Amino acid sequence: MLQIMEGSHAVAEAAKLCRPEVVSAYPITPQTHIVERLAEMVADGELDAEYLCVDSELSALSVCIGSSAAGSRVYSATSSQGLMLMAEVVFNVAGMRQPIVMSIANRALGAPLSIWNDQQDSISLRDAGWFHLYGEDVQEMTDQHFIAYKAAEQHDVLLPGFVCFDGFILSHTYEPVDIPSQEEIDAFLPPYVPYNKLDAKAPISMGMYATPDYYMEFRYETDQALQRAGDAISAAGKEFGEMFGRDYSGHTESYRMDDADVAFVALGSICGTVKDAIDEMRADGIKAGLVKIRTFRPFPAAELAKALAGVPKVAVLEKNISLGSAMKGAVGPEVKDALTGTAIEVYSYVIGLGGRDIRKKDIRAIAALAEKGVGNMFYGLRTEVL
Amino acid sequence: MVDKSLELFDCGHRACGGCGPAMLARLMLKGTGEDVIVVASTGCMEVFSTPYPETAWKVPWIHSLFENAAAVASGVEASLKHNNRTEKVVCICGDGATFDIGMLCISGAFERGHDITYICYDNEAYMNTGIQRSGATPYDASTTTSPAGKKSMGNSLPKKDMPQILNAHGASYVATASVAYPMDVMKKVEKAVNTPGACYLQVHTPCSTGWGFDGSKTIEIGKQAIECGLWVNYEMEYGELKASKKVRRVPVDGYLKAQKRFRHLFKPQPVTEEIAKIQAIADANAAKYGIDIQLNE
Amino acid sequence: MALRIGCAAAPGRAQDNKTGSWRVFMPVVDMEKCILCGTCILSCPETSVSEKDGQILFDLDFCKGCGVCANECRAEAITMIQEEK
Amino acid sequence: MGIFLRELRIHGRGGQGSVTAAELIATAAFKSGVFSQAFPAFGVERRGAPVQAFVRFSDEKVRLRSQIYEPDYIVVQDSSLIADVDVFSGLKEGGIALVNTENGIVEGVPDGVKLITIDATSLALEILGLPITNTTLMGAFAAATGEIELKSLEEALRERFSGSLAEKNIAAARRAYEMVKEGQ
Repeated sequence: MLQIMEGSHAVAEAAKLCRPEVVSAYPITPQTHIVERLAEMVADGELDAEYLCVDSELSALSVCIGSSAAGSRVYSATSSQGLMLMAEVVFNVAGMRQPIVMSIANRALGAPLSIWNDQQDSISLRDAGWFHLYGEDVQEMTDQHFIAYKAAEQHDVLLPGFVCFDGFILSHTYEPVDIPSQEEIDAFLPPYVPYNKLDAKAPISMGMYATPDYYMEFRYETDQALQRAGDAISAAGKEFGEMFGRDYSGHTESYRMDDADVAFVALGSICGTVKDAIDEMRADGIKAGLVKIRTFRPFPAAELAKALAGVPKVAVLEKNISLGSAMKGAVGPEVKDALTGTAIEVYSYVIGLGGRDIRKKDIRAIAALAEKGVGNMFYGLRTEVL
Repeated sequence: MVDKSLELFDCGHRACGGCGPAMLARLMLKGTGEDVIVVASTGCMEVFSTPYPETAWKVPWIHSLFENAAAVASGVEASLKHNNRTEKVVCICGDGATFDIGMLCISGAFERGHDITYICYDNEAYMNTGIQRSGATPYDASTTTSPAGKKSMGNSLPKKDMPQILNAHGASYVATASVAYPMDVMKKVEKAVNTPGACYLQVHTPCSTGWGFDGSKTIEIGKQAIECGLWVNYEMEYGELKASKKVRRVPVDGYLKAQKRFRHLFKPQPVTEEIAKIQAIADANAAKYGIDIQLNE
Repeated sequence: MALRIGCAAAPGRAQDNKTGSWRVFMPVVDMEKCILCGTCILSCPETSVSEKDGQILFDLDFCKGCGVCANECRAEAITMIQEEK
Repeated sequence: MGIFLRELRIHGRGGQGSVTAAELIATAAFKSGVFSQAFPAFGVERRGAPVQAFVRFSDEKVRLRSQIYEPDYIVVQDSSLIADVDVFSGLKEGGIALVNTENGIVEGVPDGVKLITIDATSLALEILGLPITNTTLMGAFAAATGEIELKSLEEALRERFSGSLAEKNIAAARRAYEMVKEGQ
């Protein structure tokens, strides 16, 4: 049913509809409204789950490992410093092949302390073995939770996934969103059937250590599974589209890419502003387009290459900084790599860090920079305070 | 007489000969029975018992990280509770994982009062990584990160009182034991897993490699620790001392002399003032837990 | 998939590792002295001592020869002897 | 483009309910058949500090995520803010400024802006018994702009509050609505 609600509450509704048996999280801005709402649902009997109010993010995700290993579907959510505190567990979850879904309300990392949005937190954990989904608006990020569980729990995947959305910009925005009914989600997402579980009737040892004779093979298997996760996400996105009319079979989404002279590549809520800016630019005769990345891990290299084929210039909008790297942003080099063998020029623009607002005029200015071949830089620095 | 077919901890593991923690792994599972899920932290026992694919555990077992066993166990327990399952949840973690790096997760799990039993195998240092000091290392023990030297008598800090910390959390049952007394270990494990709420058991597991004694003496050393009062076996229920093992106490010298980690206290000549400090620790333990058998008894 | 997902394994394979090869000294029991108290069985860190039909048996595939059984035997029925290999 | 986007910026102080007002206006607009979007100027402001909240109204899905710099409407919850904050910044020519003031005097209103004042504080005190002006100002906003229907606003208030609290807030909103309508 289409209703208006805060992004965080829509995420909480989505989590509830997925029927997690255990919810374990630690509050952190700007994720708090999600876990507060889930706590209310449990308190009111709307959600039949064990809600563990834990001591830290380290414990939150560790609890999820235990519950998942014991055979339960679990849910957690975090942001920023919280994700960093659980970083060791994040890698562990993927290696242990537990299909945990966790919402990430994207927020900058300290120091300096910032509660505001960028995507440094999840981007920094891109190599942890989780699949990464990024939502552009409240509807997309809500729907991605259903797709994430469905893909994660496939037995040829069995990997965890982040559902990422920009903190405050989406988590705290009220807008109309269609929340499916429980019956609809039950039809889309069957109960979790574990592949391995802790069970006294059929004992196994989970999370053993591997000597050099085995370690690489386990890592290889995890990478293979993550590649298969891409197919599973696509298939789940297609099925979701058939059931709900919102198709997410693509890992990318192209906007006005026909005959584009400059293409933006971006993740998350900025894509909406970029689309409006593109409409204005097109009206003024500037042929700009956008390829939105919805699935960042596994990286949709082939799909991006196809979407960007024939575009002279690509401007990657980066809400992250890969400190010390040549291109500055972390996404740019991967886009460039996907376009190897073409003459397409790829530039990264670090933008909107720590909650710096991004306006249509900024997007237009970046298009002009890309046209001139100027990039791999911070955009919008306040040089007067440097 | 124990029937080998009932053993839940398999042979073929890679512990040193005479390993105290390996003894505990066996005894612990005799106490829990097979309806159990074991959560292990990273550590010596985890490494010697589970190199892929050779697990020594015949019960469900999970290892995640060094510091998070109590949280993983909380999650296991929550899942079991939700599904009305009957398995007991037991953590088995070394003193490094318990006294030091795992404190946060343990504190959270005990505060929440999960129905779990947390067993610490206390060999009084980080043995897995080569005998570095932990919060459980006794006063004056020489370890690789608290070495005795011209200006050092070894570890300068007293052993952390972990059982009291967990009592302060409101743990239902807190006890100490030693592999030197196998029946007592089994009995306490059985009691802990059958006591609702979070229970803590700290078991002295002498380590021949880390402490420096011959592997055949593991139990003998464990007994000496108790007989001199440097280790006390006791039980507490809801913070109240219910029982302690009584001994006819002997001086600490014999226990210390038997181990290389205390050799600097005796060679080239005895450091009497340091030995006296350790004797004072034993005396304080005796007074606190009332372990001395009185002559008129 | 040949590897068990998540580095998991079913029990049974630990016995692939025959730790008996680590041994220098081997336990020998004198059943004349043995009182069948079971201390050796309970004390063994290797689960390699058992009793059958009134006999104490050492599983030499796994016994590492640590000597705890001999040290703890109150009847002094177990001796450790150097093994010829 | 064809998308007719209207934008509102609410100026208030921490604790005055500016964010709630933005959410309720967006909810009422949604109920009036408009695609709306409400969001706060995300910050760490404590009670009493100047805050902002934003609402967009459109006939189609709103994609734009930047803050609002050139609003069609501003609501000022407390006229004392005018001394601290440039509340009129970027307000479009022909735009509407709705200001809560006891004496009807507002300094610095740009040319071409339609000023509507209301003594929302007195009204709120009279009806709610509390100096909480946001629901009162919502009624005034509905009357001043026509962006939301009074009926939808009442519905939104009933969803957010319960029992007599809802009814009192509705009464305050309705009274403000009528006062502004009468003044026009």
